[in-house]
Amino acid sequence: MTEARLMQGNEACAEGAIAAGVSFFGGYPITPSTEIAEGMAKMLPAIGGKFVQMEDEIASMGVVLGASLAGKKALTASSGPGISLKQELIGYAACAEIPVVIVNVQRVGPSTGQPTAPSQGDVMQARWGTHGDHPMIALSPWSVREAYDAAVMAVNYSERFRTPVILLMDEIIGHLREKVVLPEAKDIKIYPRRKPACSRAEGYQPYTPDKDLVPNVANFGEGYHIHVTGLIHDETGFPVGSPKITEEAIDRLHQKIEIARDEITHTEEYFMDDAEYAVIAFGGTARTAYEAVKNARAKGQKVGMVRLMTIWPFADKIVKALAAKVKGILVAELNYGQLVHEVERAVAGKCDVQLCAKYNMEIFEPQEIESGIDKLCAGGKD
Amino acid sequence: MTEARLMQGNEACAEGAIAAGVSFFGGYPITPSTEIAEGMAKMLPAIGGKFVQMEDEIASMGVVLGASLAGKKALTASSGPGISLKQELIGYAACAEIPVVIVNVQRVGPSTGQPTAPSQGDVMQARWGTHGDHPMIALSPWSVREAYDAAVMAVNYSERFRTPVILLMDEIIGHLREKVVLPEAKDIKIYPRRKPACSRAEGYQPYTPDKDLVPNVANFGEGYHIHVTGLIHDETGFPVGSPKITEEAIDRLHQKIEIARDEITHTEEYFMDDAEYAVIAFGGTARTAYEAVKNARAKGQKVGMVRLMTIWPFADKIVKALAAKVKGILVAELNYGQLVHEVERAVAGKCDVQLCAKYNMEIFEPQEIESGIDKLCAGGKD
Amino acid sequence: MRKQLRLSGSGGQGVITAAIIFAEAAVKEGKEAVQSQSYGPEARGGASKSEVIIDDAPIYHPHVQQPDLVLALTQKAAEKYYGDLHEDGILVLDEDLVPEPPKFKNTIRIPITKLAVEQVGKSLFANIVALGALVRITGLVDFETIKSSVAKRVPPHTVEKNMQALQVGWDAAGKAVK
Amino acid sequence: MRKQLRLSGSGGQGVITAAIIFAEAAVKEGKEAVQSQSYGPEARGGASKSEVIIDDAPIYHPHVQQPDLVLALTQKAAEKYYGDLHEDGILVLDEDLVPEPPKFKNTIRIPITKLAVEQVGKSLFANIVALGALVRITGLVDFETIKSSVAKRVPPHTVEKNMQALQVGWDAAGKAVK
Amino acid sequence: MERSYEKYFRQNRLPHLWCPGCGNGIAMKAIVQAIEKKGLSQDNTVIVSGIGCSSRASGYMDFDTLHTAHGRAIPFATGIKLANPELNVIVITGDGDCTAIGGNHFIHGCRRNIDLTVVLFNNNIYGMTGGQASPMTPLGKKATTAPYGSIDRTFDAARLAEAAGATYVARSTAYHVQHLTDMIVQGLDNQGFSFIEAMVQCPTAYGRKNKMGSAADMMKDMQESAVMKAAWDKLAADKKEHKFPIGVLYKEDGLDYATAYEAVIETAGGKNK
Amino acid sequence: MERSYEKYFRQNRLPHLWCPGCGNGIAMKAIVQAIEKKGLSQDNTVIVSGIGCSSRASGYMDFDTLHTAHGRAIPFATGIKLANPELNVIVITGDGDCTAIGGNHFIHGCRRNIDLTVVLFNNNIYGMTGGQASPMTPLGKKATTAPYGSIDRTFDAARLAEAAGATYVARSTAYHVQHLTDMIVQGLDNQGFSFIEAMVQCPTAYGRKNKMGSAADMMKDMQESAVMKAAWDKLAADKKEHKFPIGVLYKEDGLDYATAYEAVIETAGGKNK
Amino acid sequence: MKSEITIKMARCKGCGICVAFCPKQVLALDELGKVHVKNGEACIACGQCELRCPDYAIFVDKKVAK
Amino acid sequence: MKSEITIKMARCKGCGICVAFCPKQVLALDELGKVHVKNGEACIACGQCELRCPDYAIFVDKKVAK
Ligand SMILES: Cc1ncc(C[n+]2csc(CCOP(=O)(O)OP(=O)(O)O)c2C)c(N)n1
Ligand SMILES: Cc1ncc(C[n+]2csc(CCOP(=O)(O)OP(=O)(O)O)c2C)c(N)n1
Ligand code: SF4
Ligand code: SF4
Ligand code: SF4
Ligand code: SF4
Repeated sequence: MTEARLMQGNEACAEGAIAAGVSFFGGYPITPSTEIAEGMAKMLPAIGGKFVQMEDEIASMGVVLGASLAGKKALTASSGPGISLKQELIGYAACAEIPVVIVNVQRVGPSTGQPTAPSQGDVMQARWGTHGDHPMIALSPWSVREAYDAAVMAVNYSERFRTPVILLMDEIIGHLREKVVLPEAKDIKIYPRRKPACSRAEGYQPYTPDKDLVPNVANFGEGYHIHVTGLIHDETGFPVGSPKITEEAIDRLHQKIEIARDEITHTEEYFMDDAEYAVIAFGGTARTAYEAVKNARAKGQKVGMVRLMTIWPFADKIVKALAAKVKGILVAELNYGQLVHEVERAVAGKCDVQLCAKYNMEIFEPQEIESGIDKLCAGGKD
Repeated sequence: MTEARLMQGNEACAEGAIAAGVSFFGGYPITPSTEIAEGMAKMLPAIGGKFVQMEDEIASMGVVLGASLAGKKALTASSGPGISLKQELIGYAACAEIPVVIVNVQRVGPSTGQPTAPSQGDVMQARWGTHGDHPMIALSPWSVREAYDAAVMAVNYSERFRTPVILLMDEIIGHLREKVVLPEAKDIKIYPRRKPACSRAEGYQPYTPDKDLVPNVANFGEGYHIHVTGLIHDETGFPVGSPKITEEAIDRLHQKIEIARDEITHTEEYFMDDAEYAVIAFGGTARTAYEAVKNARAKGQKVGMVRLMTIWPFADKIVKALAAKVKGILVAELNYGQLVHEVERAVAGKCDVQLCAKYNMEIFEPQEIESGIDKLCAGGKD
Repeated sequence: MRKQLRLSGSGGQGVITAAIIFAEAAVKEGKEAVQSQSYGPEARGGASKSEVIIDDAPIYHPHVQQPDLVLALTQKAAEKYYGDLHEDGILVLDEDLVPEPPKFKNTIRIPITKLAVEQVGKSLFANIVALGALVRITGLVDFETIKSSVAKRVPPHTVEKNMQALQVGWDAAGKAVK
Repeated sequence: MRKQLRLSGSGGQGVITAAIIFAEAAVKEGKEAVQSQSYGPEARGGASKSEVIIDDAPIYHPHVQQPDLVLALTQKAAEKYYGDLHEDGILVLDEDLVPEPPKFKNTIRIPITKLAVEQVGKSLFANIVALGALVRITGLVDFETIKSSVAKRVPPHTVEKNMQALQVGWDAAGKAVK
Repeated sequence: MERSYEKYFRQNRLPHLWCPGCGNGIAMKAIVQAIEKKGLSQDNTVIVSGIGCSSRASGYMDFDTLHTAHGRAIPFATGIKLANPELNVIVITGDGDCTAIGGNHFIHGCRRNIDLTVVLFNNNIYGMTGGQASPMTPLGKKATTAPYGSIDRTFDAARLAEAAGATYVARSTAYHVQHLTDMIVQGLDNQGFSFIEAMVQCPTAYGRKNKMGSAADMMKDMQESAVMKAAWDKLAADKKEHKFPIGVLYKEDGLDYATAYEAVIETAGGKNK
Repeated sequence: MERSYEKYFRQNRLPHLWCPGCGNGIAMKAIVQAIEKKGLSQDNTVIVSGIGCSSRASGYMDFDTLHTAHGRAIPFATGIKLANPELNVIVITGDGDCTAIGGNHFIHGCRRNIDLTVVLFNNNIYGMTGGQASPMTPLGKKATTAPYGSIDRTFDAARLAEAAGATYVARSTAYHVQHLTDMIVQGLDNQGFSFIEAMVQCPTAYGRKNKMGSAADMMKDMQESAVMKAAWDKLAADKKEHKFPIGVLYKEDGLDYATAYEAVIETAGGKNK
Repeated sequence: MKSEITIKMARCKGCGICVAFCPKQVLALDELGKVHVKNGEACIACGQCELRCPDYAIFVDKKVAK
Repeated sequence: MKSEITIKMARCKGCGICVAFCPKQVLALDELGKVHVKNGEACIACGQCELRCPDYAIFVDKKVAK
C-alpha cells in the first residue's frame, strides 16, 4: 500500500490514466477540467510520454485518435462546451473503433452556463450527443480514489472494447481534495493494446471480430497496411454500401458491449438489506445521498441507496430488480432530471419513481435529499 | 389554392422557411441536406435576403445567430456530422434565447456512416446533443407538403418561444419528390419577431419574461443597448452567480415551452377508432407504417397508427392515453431504437411496447412493419 | 391505378432527370406522383436508380415495391435492378450498352444511346430519348405534356435538341414494340 | 470528531492554498480530510472561499454544513461567509481588512496582512501567517506537521520566509487568544 | 473632471473585474476613445466578443453587446453585419479566442473582407482559465500547460491576417495607448476587415509565471520592444530580436463583403430587404 | 510494361471511383512516385486524408491509411506523428477540406511545424457534394451555392501556409505532373510542415458549370496559367492576371515539433517512450 | 499645484501603473493598496497616470487660472 | 512502330486526356467511350499519354531492338 496523500479528483484522474498506460494527452483548457491537462503537461514528459495543447477541442479529439491509432493509449479531457464540440469525433471513434478516453468534468450548462459551478447535466449527452446509433460507456466516480480507479477502468474498457469511453466526472469530485491511498502499481490490472492474431499473409483483416466481437485492429506502422474510416465498413475496413454489412456493422458495435454489459455495469448498495425505498445517485451527489440515507435510517426510515458507478450502459437489470423489491425510488441528480428518465423506463411502472433535482449551481445538502426521502416514503404526498 | 407542383422535400423546406419570413441563411454543404442551401442561395437574393456559405457548420450556426440578433429570421441546415458540430451553439441559442431554425436531414451514422442513405438516427441527439439542461422543439414531417408546413411552423415556434427549433427531416422526405399544392401566401400564419413592450427609459430589460414566460428581446440596432451572453443571466441580460437566479433561469427556459406543450405537440391518428394495437411512427417511416397498418386492417387486425409530427417535446400525454387504451404499441423507427425509450417511459408498463427497428441504410418495406404488427398482436411471440 | 417505374443506369446518364420529368408530367395531368432515387455509396460512378410511382390515389410508402417497368441503360444496372419486375411488366434496355440482356419475357431493346449520338448529336441526350420511348410504351402521360415538362426543366438553349430527342425515342419505341 | 473550517478572502489572497496545506497536514497525521473551494462566478476578483473538513471517520457529503471556524481576510468575505458559523465556533478576522467586524461572540482579530507585510516582507505571506494562527487556535494539527506541509507546497526559495510567516501567525494567535 | 468617454461605459458595471494592472482596461478605453473620435452612435454600434478575460469587455460597454462562445465572435459578428449593414460592428477578442479556437473564423473573416473592426487583446496567455499557453505565447515562456517552457512556435497574427485577406492590419500596445486609439480609428475608417493587435499585459497569469515584474514593468517592456513600422523597416535584422513593429502594417483597397453582396441581389433581381 | 509504382496501389480497389478525366488520379500518382523516389517503406508510411473526392485517395494506396472526418486530417496526422515520429506521415486533402472546415488545423499544423507532408488537391470546388463554392473558387465563377457567380474572395493557400509558419511551401499542377512529383519529393525531404498545392481539374462539378471544356482543356488552361516561380518573380504586374506561380514558393529551416519535444522530455527527466 | 488630481477610490485597484509612469513621483500606494497623492505640488499635469490607468480611477486636470 | 502501347481497358474511363495530349494523333476514343490505338505507327513513344492518364490505363514502352 502506498502512502496516504491529499489529492484532487482531477489529479487522481490524470494519475490513474497514466497508471493504466496512457502516454499521450491532447487537450484544450477549460474550467473545471483544466487541472487534468496541467497535470499531464507536467507528468507525461517525465515518463517519456507526450502532452500537446491543441488549437481547440475538435483538434484535441483528432490528435488523441491519431496517437491511439499509432499505438499509444491516449486521453483527452474537457467540460461542457468543449465536450459538445467533440461529439462528431466521438462518433468517429465509435465507428472506427479507436480506443480513447474522454474525461468530462461537468459544469453548469447550457452554453457557457456557470463555468465554475458543479452539475451533472451531461448525463444524457454522454449517451446521445453524437448523431447516429452506437453505444457508449460512461463511468462516474464518487470519490477521489475512485476517480483514479475509474480512470484506470476507463482506459482498460476503451482498449478492451476498442471504443470511446467517457469518464463522466463532476466538478464536485474534480475539484475535491481528499485523503487517498492509491493502489500499488503491481496491483493495477492493465488491459494491453489488442494485437492482430495473424499476419497479413495469413489473410489478416483489421475489422474481423474476435470471439468477444471486438476486432484486433493493428497499430499503424506494424506493416499491416490497414485502412481506417468513419464510413460504415466491412471486416477489411473498407467502406461498402451494402444493407447487410451496414446492419451487421451497427449490430456488432452494440453487441460487443451488450454481451459484457453485466460485467461493466458497476453499482453499489448501501443500507439496502431491508429497504422499502431506495435512493439512486451517482458521482459527487452520491456522497450527499449517502449522508441523507444514513440520517433517514437514524430517523427510522427503511431506505437504502443504490449508487451507479457505470452510468452507461444503464443498469437496467439492477434497477428492474430494485423496482420489484422496493415501493419507491428517489433519483437524486444535480440537473433538471435526466437519469430519472432511464430509471422510469426500466422501472416500467413497477414502483413509484420520484425525482430530486437541483440545478442552481450549488451541490445538494443532505437535508434536501432527506425531504425527498420523506416525500417518497409518504407516497409522493407532502 | 396554388397550382400542383412536383416538389422535393428539401425544396419545400426552403420555400416554407421563406414563406415564414426567413431572409437569412448561413450554411455549409452536406449530403443529404445540400439542396436546402442551394435553394436558398438561389432564392434569397431574389427577394433581397442573404445567403452565406460559411467555413464550417460552427460558423454557420454563429452567423445565423448573429443575423437573428440583428433582426432577421434565420435558418441553417445540415446533416449528421454537421449537426454534431453545431451542438455547442445550439445550446448557446437556447441559453441566450435566440430564435433560429436548424434543419437536420438525417442520414445513416455514426460518424460519416452511409452519407447518402436514409435514417432516423438523430432523434435522441436532437433532444440531448448539447451539454446542460434546456428543452428542445423538434418537428418531423412525413410528406413534402408537410416539410413546407413544418418549416413555417418551426420558424414560427422559434420566434414565439425565442428558442432553437430543429426541423428533423429524414433523407426519405428530403429527397422525395411528390405532388404538392402549396397554401397561398395569405393563408400562411406568420409569428412576427417579438418587440420590446417598453422603452429604455421606462426600464426595459431584455430578459424580463412576458406573460407567456418568453422575453421580448430587442433586436440589435434599435437603441436598447442590450447585452446578450451564454452565461446564466438575470432579466437584465447580465451574468449573475446567484443560485436563485440560476434556478429561475433554467426553470423558465423549460417552463416557457412546458406550458405550451399540448399546443405544440402535433400528432395524428389513423384507423384508431376501435384499435386494440397501435403503431407509433414519424417522418418518412410513417408513410410505410400507414401502408402496413392499412394492409393489417385488410387482414382483419385491429390496429391503428399514431403519427408524431412533434418529436420533442415528447407526446407524453397522448402516449399515456394510448397505453391506457390499447394492448400493445409497436414503435417503428429507422434506427437502432431511440424514440422507443421515450414510449416505454411514458407507457410505464401500462401496455406492451415493441420495437420495429431498421438500420441497414434502406427504408422500411410495409411487410416488415406488418410482421412487427403480427408479432405485436401475438403478444410478442412469433 | 398504380403504376411503378424504375429507371436505372450509371452515374452521369441522367436517369434521375428523366424520372423527375416523367413524374412532373403526371402531376401536370392531375395525377398523384412520387419520385425518389438512390445513389450508390460511392460519390461518383456506380449504378444509379430512380423510381416513379403514379396513381390516382394518395401514395404513402414512397418506394417502388414491384415495378411495372424497368429501364436499364447499362449492363450493371440491368442486372442489379430488373430482378423484382412484375412478371407482366416490361423491361426496356439500351440495346448496345446492355449487350447481354437478362432473360425476361417482355423485353424491349432500343439503341437509345446510339440514337442519341447519331440522331441528336450527343450521348447526353440518351435520357430524353429514353423518356420519349417510355412515354410511348407506358401510355401514362400525353406526349404533349411530356414535351412541355421537358421544355421547363432543360436549359433554354437546349430545348430544341431535347424535343428532337423525345421524338427520336417516341419513334424508336413505336418501331420496337411493333 | 468532525471539525469544519472555512477560510475566506478575496481572489488572490491564497486562502485555498492555506486550506490545502491544512488538510494535507491532517492527512499526514492519519486523519480523514476533504478540502473544497468555490469561486465566484467572476473569473477574477470577488470573494473566494475554501473549506476543510477533518474527521476520524470517512467523510461523505463534502461541503461544510456548519463551520466550527471561519477565517475572513476581507470585509466582504466576513459578511458573506460567517453567517452559518456554529454558535460555539470561532470567527478569525484580519484586523485591518475587516474594519467592521460582524457581531459574533467568539471573535479573534489579528492584523494578519499587516504582520505579513511588516514582519515577513510581503502581503503575499498573509495566507501562511493566517495558517500559523489557525493551527494554534484549532489545535487540530501539530505545528511541526504544518511546517513540513508548508515546506512541501511552496516554491523552494521561499521556504524560509514561509516558516517565518507560520511562526508570526502562531505567535500572533497566541497573543490574541490570551 | 468628468470624461466624455465615460458615457460609453455601463457605469453600473464598473469597476471591471480585471485584475489590478491588467492591460485590458487600457485597451478597452482605447476602443471607446476611438469610437468617440469617429463619432459613432451608441445606438447603431455593436460590440461582439468571444470568451476570455478580454472578451468580458463587451459587458462594460454601453452599446448593444454580445458575449458569444469561445472563438466564435467573428461568425456572430458576420451575421450581424450582413443582416444589417448599417451597424458598426466591433469585435473584441483574446489571443486564444482569436487565434486558437477561433483561428478559422479569423482567417475566413479576413478572406471575406467583411466590414468588421477586430481588436485582439494579446496578453500572450489564456488569462481566464489561469495561464495556459496560447498560440501567441513566446517560445520558451512558461505556462501552466508548458511547465518546461513553450516549444510551440507562435503566430504572427498580423501577418496571418494579411495573408488571409484582411484589408487593414495594425498593431499597438497598452503602453502606446494614444497610438493604439489611432490605430483603431483607422481601422474603423476602413470599410472592410480591419485587424488591430493590441499588446496588453497580464500580470497575473503570464507575468507572474514568467517573472516579468509588475504590470508597469511589463508595460515598460512594451515601450522598449515596440518599434514604429517605418523605423522597423530600416532596422538591421540582428537588431530585430525581441522587438516588434507597431503601426499600420498593411492596408489595401478591397470591396467589403456586404457591399459585394449587393451585386448578387441585383443579379438575382431582388431588392435589399 | 508493369510499372514499379503500381505496388503502391491497392490493386483490388482500382479502378478508382473518380470521374472520367478527374485530376485526382494524376496527383495521386505523383505522390506514389515521390514516395518511390524517396524510397519510403510502405510499412512505415501513413497516408491520412479528410473527406472529399480527393480524400478518397487514401483508400487506394497500399500503406496504413486513414480516412478521417471532414477537415480533420491534420490533427489526426499530428497525433500519429507525435506518437510515433518514425512514421512518414502524408496528408491528402481537398481545397474545402483543408481551407474551409479544416482551415484552423491547417494553420496550426503550419505553426507547430509538425513534420507532415500535406498535399492539397485543389479543384476549386466541393466535388464530393456536387459543386458548391469553396474558399478557393475564383471570384465570379459559378457553383451550386454561387448561382450568380462567387463574390467570396479566395485564399491563396500557399501564402497562408507561409504566414502561418510552414517551412516548405510549393505549388504545381496536374498538367505538370513530373514537376508536381518533384515538389512532393522536396516536401518529403523537409523535416517539418511541408505544404504542396496540386492544382487538379474537376470536369464534373466545376468545369461543366463554368463551361471550361473537357478535362484536357482544363489541363491546357493550367499549362497556360502556371508560371515557374523564377519567371513569375520577374513578371510585370499586369502580366500576372489569370496566371499563378508554381515551384517552391517558400522554404526555411526550422525545428519540427516532434524534435522540439525531445527537449521537453529531457528537461522533464523522461526518456522517450 | 498646476493640476487637480481626482481619484475614484472605488475603481482604484492599486496596480501601481500610475505611480510607475509618473515622471515626478507625485503618486504612491497606501497600505490598503490604493493610490494617493504623495506630492501634489510636483505634478506637471502631464496626464501619464490618467493615460495608462487600466481602471479609469485617476484623472488629472490642468488648473485653470481663475 | 517504335513503341508498345498497352491499355488496361478495365481502367480506362474514356476521358480523352491521352488523346488530347498525344502530339501525333495516335489515339482515339471508340463509341463505348474507351481509348484505342488508331495510328500506332505514328507513335514516337513520348509517353505524354501515360504521363497524364488519371486512371493509369495506358502505358507506352519503347520497343527494344531485338
Ligand atoms: C469551447 C470552449 N473551450 C474552452 C473554454 C475555456 N476558456 C475560456 S476562456 C479561454 C481562453 C482565454 O484566453 P484568451 O482568448 O487569450 O483570452 P484572455 O482570457 O487571455 O483574455 C478558454 C480556454 C471555453 N469557454 N469554451
Ligand atoms: C462535418 C462535415 N461537413 C460537411 C460534410 C460534407 N462534405 C463532404 S466532402 C465536402 C467538401 C469536399 O470538397 P473538397 O474538400 O474541396 O474536396 P473535393 O471533393 O473537391 O475533392 C463536404 C462539404 C462532411 N462530410 N462533414
Ligand atoms: S488574468 Fe490576466 S488577462 Fe485576466 S484579468 Fe487578470 S491580468 Fe487581466
Ligand atoms: S466530382 Fe470532380 S473532383 Fe470529384 S471525382 Fe468527379 S471530377 Fe474528380
Ligand atoms: S493606475 Fe489606476 S488602478 Fe492602478 S494604482 Fe493608479 S489609479 Fe489605481
Ligand atoms: S487518359 Fe487514361 S482514362 Fe483517359 S481516355 Fe486515355 S487511357 Fe482512358
